Amino acid sequence: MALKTYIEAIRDALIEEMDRAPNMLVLGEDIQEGGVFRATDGMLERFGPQRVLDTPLAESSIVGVSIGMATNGCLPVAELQFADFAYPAFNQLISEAARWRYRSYNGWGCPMVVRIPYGAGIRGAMYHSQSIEAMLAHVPGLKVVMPSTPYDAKGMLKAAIRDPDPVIYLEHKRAYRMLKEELPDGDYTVPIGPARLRREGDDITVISYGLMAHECLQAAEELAAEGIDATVLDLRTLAPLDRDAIVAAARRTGKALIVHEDNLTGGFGGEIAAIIAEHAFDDLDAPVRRLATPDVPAMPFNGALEDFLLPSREKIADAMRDLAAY
Amino acid sequence: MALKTYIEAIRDALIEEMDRAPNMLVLGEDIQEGGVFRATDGMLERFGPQRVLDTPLAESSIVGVSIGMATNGCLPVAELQFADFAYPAFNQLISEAARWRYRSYNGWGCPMVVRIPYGAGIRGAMYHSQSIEAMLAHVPGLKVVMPSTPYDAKGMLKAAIRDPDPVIYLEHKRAYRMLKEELPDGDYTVPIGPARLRREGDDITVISYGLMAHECLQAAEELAAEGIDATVLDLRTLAPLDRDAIVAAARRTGKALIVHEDNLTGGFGGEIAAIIAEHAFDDLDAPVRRLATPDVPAMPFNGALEDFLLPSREKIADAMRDLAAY
Amino acid sequence: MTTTDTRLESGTSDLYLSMYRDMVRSRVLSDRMFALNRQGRAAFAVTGQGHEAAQVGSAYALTAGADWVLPYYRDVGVLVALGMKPYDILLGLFAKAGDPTSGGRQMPCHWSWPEMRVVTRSSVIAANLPHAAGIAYASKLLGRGEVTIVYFGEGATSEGDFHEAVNFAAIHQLPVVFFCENNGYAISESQEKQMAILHVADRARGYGIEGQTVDGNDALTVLQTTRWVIEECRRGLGPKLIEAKTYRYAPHTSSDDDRRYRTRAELEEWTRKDPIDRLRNRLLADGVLTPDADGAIRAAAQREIDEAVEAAERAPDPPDDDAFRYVFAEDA
Amino acid sequence: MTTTDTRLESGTSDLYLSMYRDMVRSRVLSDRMFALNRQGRAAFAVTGQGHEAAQVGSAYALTAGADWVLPYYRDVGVLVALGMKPYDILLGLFAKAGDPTSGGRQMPCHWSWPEMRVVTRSSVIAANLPHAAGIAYASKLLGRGEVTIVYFGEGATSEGDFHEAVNFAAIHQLPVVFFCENNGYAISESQEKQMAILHVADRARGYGIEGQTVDGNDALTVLQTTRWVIEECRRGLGPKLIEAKTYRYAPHTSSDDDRRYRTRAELEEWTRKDPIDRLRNRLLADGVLTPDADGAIRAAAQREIDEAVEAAERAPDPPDDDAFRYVFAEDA
Ligand SMILES: Cc1ncc(C[n+]2csc(CCOP(=O)(O)OP(=O)(O)O)c2C)c(N)n1
Ligand SMILES: Cc1ncc(C[n+]2csc(CCOP(=O)(O)OP(=O)(O)O)c2C)c(N)n1
Ligand SMILES: [Mg+2]
Ligand SMILES: [Mg+2]
Repeated sequence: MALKTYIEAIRDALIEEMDRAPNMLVLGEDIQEGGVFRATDGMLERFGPQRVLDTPLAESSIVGVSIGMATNGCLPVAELQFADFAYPAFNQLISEAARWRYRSYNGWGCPMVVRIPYGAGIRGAMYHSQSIEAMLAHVPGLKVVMPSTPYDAKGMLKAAIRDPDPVIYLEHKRAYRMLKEELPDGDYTVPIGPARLRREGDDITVISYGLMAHECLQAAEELAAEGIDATVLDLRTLAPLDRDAIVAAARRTGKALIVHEDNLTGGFGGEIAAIIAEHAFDDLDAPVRRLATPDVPAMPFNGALEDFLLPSREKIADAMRDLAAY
Repeated sequence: MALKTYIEAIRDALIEEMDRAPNMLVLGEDIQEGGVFRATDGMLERFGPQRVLDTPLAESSIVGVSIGMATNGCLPVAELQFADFAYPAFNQLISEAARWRYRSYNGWGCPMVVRIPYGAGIRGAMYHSQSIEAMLAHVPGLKVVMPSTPYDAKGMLKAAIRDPDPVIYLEHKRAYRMLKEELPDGDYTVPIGPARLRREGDDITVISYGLMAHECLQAAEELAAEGIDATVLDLRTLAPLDRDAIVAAARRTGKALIVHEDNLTGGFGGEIAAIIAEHAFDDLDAPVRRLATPDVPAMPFNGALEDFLLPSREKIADAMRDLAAY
Repeated sequence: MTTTDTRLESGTSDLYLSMYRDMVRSRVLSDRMFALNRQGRAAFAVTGQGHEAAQVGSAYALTAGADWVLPYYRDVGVLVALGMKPYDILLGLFAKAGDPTSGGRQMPCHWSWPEMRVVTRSSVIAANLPHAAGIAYASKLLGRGEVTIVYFGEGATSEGDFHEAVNFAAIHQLPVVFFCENNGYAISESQEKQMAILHVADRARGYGIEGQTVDGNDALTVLQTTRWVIEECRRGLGPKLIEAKTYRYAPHTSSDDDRRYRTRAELEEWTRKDPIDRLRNRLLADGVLTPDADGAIRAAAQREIDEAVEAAERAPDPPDDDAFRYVFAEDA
Repeated sequence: MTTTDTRLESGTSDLYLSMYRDMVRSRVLSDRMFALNRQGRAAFAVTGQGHEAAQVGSAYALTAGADWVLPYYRDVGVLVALGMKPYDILLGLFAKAGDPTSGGRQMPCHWSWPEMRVVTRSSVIAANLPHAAGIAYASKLLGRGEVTIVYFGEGATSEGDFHEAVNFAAIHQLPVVFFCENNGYAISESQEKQMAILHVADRARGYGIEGQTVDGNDALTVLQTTRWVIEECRRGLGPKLIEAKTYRYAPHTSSDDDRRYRTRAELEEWTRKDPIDRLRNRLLADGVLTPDADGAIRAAAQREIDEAVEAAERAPDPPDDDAFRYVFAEDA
């Protein structure tokens, strides 16, 4: 066991998998110097510039060439520097990677991972703060994972790299150095798909993913002290979605709160609420609630405004109290 | 009054607005010869090649130059040839157009319309059939409209052109020649925002938009003969969303079915269901149901498979019967 | 524009006859696909009449099965030259269960053929150019000698993906050939609406690579140029851009009416430069082909396509449940 | 690379002095913004030390208020030259309510300034190049004589949007100047990772327009070249690409550590080519500037920035509700 931050967990997974698979490579902007968040620190020295590849400043082709590499026997793990800069690559992700296998009737596969740092709370302003999971999790053919702990970060990245299909791996920038955990030495994977019950309680259910799952857990601990006992479900994977776990968790308490950092309308919380409203209907004791960033076009640079808009442990706790009292 | 098809309604709106506003122009691929669907037929002769502009085959710049034109006193109405080819323009739509006003603190506006033919049922196969509204309606700063009748098509396009902000105007390809209606002569607009109750009934509520709203209405008429009386709410605008109308319609019958052509998971139906599950909870008598295309990566070319996947009047009627019987 | 004076070397006559045969087969097949659409028997058709010299000539420069091929929807001739059976192409036209290229999911002529390293493509113009660059990067990384060729029209060069792909390939000196079939139109838009240059090949200069314009209606020149370029790629001399100037005789697709934007006189003029006539006349003049042998080639092509149409049209549709297969790998 | 031997014409000394003053002010302001970040008083800084000749020189070629300007995040000098007050730039640095460029929403140096036709931009590299083309199209359509200039780094030329924008402008012969500040690095990536050509200006050839490489550390050459190019644009001779070769002295942003990818020797070498020193020496040599006057200019700049920092830091934050304003037009 060793204490690892979230970003160390990611780096360890990359390095261990590169050691395992000589056809794997990492690519992206500024990857060779370690990446702007230092996820690939030290990898150039270890694996050389062909497998630790600095790409031109061109996101569409970063994903596009990765698809080609995957098609010709490589295992590319691309990094898009910020989620906010993923839109230029949307066509490659959606029209190409996601439909590669389906449209060729299994003739071709696209084993590829695209790592994308997302999320706010670091004073990154409008274009270094966004959440983009709702759009991508809507696309059949893409797998979308959003680990919320260093343990899951490492295990799910390894699972993603070994997956035969394209996986979007969303990592929260604020988690990188904030989250630390003792990790087992050596190889392990965490499967793509299953949600994780991070806390069990009978009063209310909170469902979240990514860094917000961490905030929800903190809020739940806070409320436990007040006698409100919450179930916290961490989805971890948005696509394919663990519908059974959602329905079971909602049924257990009859009261569900969904939390995400992405803005509310059309966010992935809608899908979760819809599943509950359809499949846990008979057990519901309260309206299905959502807590999310209000519908404004991305985070202001001003710190006070960012804090005002962003869901936080405090706001989650308030929403939980409110729902518990329903 | 004159009988007009859906596409004639669109063309009339374009021509009438071009007559009104000398700074308006239409642009896109093959626009001058009338467009692949003939929406701009005859406009080159009337307005000349500067205002009826053939662009290079490059969607990102079609939207990007439109933003620039809007910034410098023009009123661009861009056409993206198929919704399936809108992804290369997503960055311009989301990062740029949608955030233009907000990020400049009202310093700049972006009065622009992007017309996008969407939808399946024309044997268009995987890349000429897609629905893309869920992603765009999620983006604060974009208005998204999806008219379902020739009357609304004309009135909402005019409202969109006169709107000070970017409007995504999604028109269903199959509606173009299928839907016909007597339209008033001369100028009228249909406001962006309000949903339209297209039928009132006390047994169940069906909520939809775009061409599917038409299918829902047909299904509702069919069921009326069986004694099941449905409310049909046609959203018409997805952003900004008429939440009150949704809640009121769901409350009225206590049973809600949401129908869209886009694939299920993460589709806009989730948002509608979530609103109902939160704000009409006390009045619900049944689970909130959704009917949508299954989660496969776009429509197969094979006609039998397309029919199998696509929601239709028959499938809607079945789902309505099922819900009514709950 | 290069128009090589290609002398028929000894031992090449079989090769040229084979090319000629494939050009004829491609034309007959294309004409038939269009006709089937006009008869209401096929929902859609997109074909390459007029492009046969560019397509077959370049494909014959490839090492089939080793080199990677990313064709576009117009490349009937490329696929025929690579050995895809008309029957298989027609299964795609009719969206039948057995369609080996997409299981009836894609529009006709959106091929995938793993055995021949023909890579799946979408309908999104230019999106497959970065794939070609990525495939070539992998070839280089894994130390393999194969070359990648990607086909597209001149309109495709307006897309950002064209730029990003060629730039990436140039930076890494990748073994990839960007092969542009310049037919002067992107649907209705003539070339000057896509670029302010006369030759697509001039685009190459912005990337520091070589561009070469060839007479795309001259199969032997196309073959020779493509061979030379591929040879250079194989020797690690980096990517090249080939522009083959040609013309399409049919409308853009079965949904298009080209009379709205092209004069019949222009079409007429190009018809006089028909690439099949040109190669036939050359082979006749050189005594490689006789009128009788030519008649036999044409009759055989007609027969082959007739039989293929009949069989393909009778093939079964996919079962409904088939629609759910292969969203993801099934063994995963 | 053009290095014009610019003789000081009579009557130009005030202009050159003014340019010099703005370059100094820009440098002092940039240094201070970085320092404020290092002191923990500003969350982020991105600045243009080293680019002053390129920025101020080109901006002085514009008709301020008439020509359209699309700067990028490094263009402190452009904004200073256009007359934006350091105080206003600093309100943006501190994300204060009164920030006229974004109301505290954008990262520092993402300016919008409608009065001066400075157009809002995102952080998404190259995305504003098509905007420049569209603005210029509107100028032409509406029959106005203004020119548009858009600034970007050499890394930006790798993006598809660069290609699509320049191509569109070339096709329509639009009055737009694509001004590349080539500092040899895109964050950590040196130029050869972005392109296989030596000069960004060579990109122009693929579009059928002219490209011009200039010594970006020579303010007078930049001024003259930009003037000439703008004049050509105004006369309807179509778009141009200018590449100003320069160097940035600071890290990419306050979040970057440039010691990971650049040698101190390289930095040292470029420091000897400092654009401000260069213009100063020239003006001193020509007797337009005296050491005393220079001292006064520098002192005044320091004072101005000191005062601006103090005032801007004390300015109020926006109220919470402000976050909801202007998602859409409010009068609509
Ligand atoms: C991204 C995208 N935009 C638009 C289209 C519609 N479209 C299909 S083919 C075509 C023209 C292509 O022209 P070109 O590249 O010259 O090839 P050609 O068909 O002439 O051989 C267009 C605009 C598309 N398929 N993809
Ligand atoms: C689309 C996009 N991708 C990545 C980034 C991250 N990024 C910010 S600046 C930069 C380098 C830009 O280099 P260059 O264009 O040469 O300008 P310079 O900063 O050197 O002046 C990168 C990669 C971004 N802002 N936008
Ligand atoms: Mg063409
Ligand atoms: Mg640079």
